[in-house]
Amino acid sequence: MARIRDTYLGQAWLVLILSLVFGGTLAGVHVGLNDRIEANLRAETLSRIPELVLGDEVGSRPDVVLLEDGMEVQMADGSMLAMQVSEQEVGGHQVFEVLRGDDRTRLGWVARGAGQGYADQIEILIGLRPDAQEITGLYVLSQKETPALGDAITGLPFRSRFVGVPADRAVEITKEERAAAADRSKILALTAATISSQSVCDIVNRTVADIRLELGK
Amino acid sequence: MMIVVSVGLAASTLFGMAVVISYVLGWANKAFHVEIDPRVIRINDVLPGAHCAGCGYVGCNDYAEAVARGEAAVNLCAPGGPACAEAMAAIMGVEVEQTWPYRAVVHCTARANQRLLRTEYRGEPTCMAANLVNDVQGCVYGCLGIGDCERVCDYDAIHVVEGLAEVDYEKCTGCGACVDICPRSIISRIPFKAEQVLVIKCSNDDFGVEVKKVCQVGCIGCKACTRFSELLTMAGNLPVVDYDADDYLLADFAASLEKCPAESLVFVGTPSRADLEATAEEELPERIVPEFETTVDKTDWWG
Amino acid sequence: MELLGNLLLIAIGAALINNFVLTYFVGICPFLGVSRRLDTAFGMGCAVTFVISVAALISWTMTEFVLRPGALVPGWILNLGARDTGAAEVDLSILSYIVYIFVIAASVQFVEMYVRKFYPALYKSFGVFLPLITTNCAILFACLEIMKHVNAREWGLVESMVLAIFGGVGFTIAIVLMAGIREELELADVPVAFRGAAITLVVAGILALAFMGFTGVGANIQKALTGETTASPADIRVESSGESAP
Amino acid sequence: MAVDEPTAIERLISGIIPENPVYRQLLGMCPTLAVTAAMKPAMTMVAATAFVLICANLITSLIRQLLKPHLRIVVFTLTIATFVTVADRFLAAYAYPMSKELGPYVPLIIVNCMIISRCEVCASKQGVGVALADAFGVSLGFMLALASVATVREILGMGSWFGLTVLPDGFPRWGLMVMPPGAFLTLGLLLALVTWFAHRRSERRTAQRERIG
Repeated sequence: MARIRDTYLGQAWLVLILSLVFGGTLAGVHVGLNDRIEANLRAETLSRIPELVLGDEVGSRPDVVLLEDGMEVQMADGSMLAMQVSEQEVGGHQVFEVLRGDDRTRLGWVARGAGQGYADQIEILIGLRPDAQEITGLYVLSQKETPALGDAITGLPFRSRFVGVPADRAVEITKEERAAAADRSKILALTAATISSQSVCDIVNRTVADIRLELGK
Repeated sequence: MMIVVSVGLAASTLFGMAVVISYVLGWANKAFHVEIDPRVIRINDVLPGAHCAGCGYVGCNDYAEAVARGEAAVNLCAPGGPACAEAMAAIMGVEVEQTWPYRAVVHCTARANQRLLRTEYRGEPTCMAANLVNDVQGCVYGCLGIGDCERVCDYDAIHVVEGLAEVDYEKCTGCGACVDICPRSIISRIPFKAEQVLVIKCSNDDFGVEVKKVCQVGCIGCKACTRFSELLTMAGNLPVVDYDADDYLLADFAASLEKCPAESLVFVGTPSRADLEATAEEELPERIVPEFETTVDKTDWWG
Repeated sequence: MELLGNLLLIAIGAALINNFVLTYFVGICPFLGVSRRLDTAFGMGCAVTFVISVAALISWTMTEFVLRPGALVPGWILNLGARDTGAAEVDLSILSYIVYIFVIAASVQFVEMYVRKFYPALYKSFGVFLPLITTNCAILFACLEIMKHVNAREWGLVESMVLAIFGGVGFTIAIVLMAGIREELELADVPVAFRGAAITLVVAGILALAFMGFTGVGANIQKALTGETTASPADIRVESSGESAP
Repeated sequence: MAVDEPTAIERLISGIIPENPVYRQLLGMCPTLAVTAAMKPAMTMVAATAFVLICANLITSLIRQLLKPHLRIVVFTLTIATFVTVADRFLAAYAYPMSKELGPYVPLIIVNCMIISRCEVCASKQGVGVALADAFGVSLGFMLALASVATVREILGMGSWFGLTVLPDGFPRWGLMVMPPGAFLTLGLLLALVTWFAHRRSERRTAQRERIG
């Protein structure tokens, strides 16, 4: 017994036992909590879909009940609408096809897009009409823009400027109020955050350009 | 079933990694083993660990290694004092020779009013900065009195009194912090063989009339003191005391003292009994402690 | 050209734009503690850069082959051991934090023993920094960044090493700059309350302000490199008018 | 064993103000700067750190006899890393938005110098009771420090506190406070304030002692 004690491993027996015990406990925690974390990840994107696709019929931040393969959304007029969501990979973007629960008619599309913002990557979700001709909503998943200036892109005022914008023409940034009002494709830039607004428009253009052709069919 | 597999797999992966790493570290511990003299560790424990470099080494660890190698004397640690020297001697099994504590001495004796050609200095209130300005005061050797040494001293043993740095010998441990910080390096560390030690309190190396132009009490380099005691020798225009001479304790400097026209040849150290009685009746000035007013004053903003 | 451009972006990103110390706040303890003198600061910077590269190398290999969901080794062991379970993709990423810190602590100890044995002079000058590095957040942060990108299957070994080395370089730049400033501070008349860490933090704040100037650089380099200007409206319109009929 | 080991109560009290981990011992600076952009992430970080610190102190003081000097640090890091992973997974499962916002700073608790120093200074030398008291004290101290920095930064930066708007809309939001330079400046100034108070108190105390003495 003494001989083992002074070998290299013998001295470090405490480390070995601890690593065994901790490895086991961690795996236990992992098994216990993993699916809950998976659900959280999925929920974050799915819970945004109704708002993006149905726009003001549902109102901002509706309460969504996530079911096994789809979800139930409380409409603005109080009725509950069941929806199915199928996930696809189109043009290099993760795209969700949103179908009505009962007659499986297509309510719209939601696509995930990402690109270089002013400071770091920006990740967004874009809602499109069933025929993918018009943008019905926009939501910023993650961004690290300058706080108090760039991070206004997550605010509702800026996002609602994209609703109803035609998808066949590129979106541009303007500084004047009048130009934005006149042409739907011109988005009024955020004051003192033009680069962030421009980055969001670039991402929207690139994502829409990638997926519009397939979705249109 | 799935749980058992993943728990087993995770535990075994970590266990495998721990085995590999502890094997490698164990082997490295053996292969790269640098024998450190056990005495160094014990000496390090004895040393105060102030890293003051009073012993002339970069830190306590270097001094401990030097002592273990036998290169350094056991008594160089000033903050540690005699207790630490004995302990180290015990570790090294070496006899401690008679040692004297080192103390700091300021080689300038002129108060602010005794220094001539002074101009009002309103720059950075540190000696280091004031030293860069050339005509702050006539004497380019003497004390500037702005108190860099006072701020650096950890033992509160040196204070600027009326513009001149004064050492409080009860508290001074001779750690040498003030010696390094003084931009004019007029503070030196001298072995105090007795309670009181003769010191030349001036560092003005000019001769005669130039000294008189800039200072009322500076040493004019007249060599009078060296004629009355062979322990005093001239180096340039300033006398130097030979402390290491074995008959230093018996030497009588009374004659040199009384012949010295300036006030720079003086005894320094803890006041002897005679001095205490001489000033016993004088009542002490009431000690006023600065009540803390505002942060502005704390920054000792000048003028 | 694409790989090189990407590497350049990561390098400049780690060293200047998202400087480890001034933007991500990692490695503050040594940054405040060791930046008193220039040479010790530079020594600390080099030590951190060296250890960060060693740790990144080992942690990339561990992530790529063991910890990544669906990595080779656990799948291989599983098929070997329990063929019938046909278990779903095995995911050991839970172990990543403990593996990284284990690797860092072990590599720092190994490097310290190695340097003490073969380069005593070098050990005397910056050996004291090595134990300090084990609890340095910058190293673990680099490993976490690498894990995030490797799990998302974006980075290989080269990108990870570039991030690690230039992260270390960024750390060295920050700590040497700070050491230079703090040596000037010795001469300045710092109010009592601010002496020590407080003035260092305030100065670091101003330094971070300066480094914030780099934020836009990343986006512009990306544009310059990939030659893609903003998706110009012209090419979109051409494409859509070409086939307007469904 | 040093004769005058501080008792549990002394450890608890000293952890909060006198030996506050952030303001007095200058430990745990990385999280203090990184997560205090708003109160909610700051308090979540404090909860996670407290959980890890208490468990780590508990385990370390339980196994302190078996510790070998040269393996001490490796054992500490292993225990801390395990509890941090557990905390991180719990956060991801039960408070997902918070975990997303804290991002890489939850695993960085492992190299938080505060925890390792508490393990080394207190837990590896004293009994479980004292170790737990010390952990509570230091966690409270850490909470105070983070709360102070987060309050200043959130109110000035976002005009809100814990998410509830505090300042009227007219008040301009000082974006810099939420960004890294704001963190450095706020902590630097608060640290100076604390040092000034401590300096004043000790100054007044020595002045009193002088007058009495």
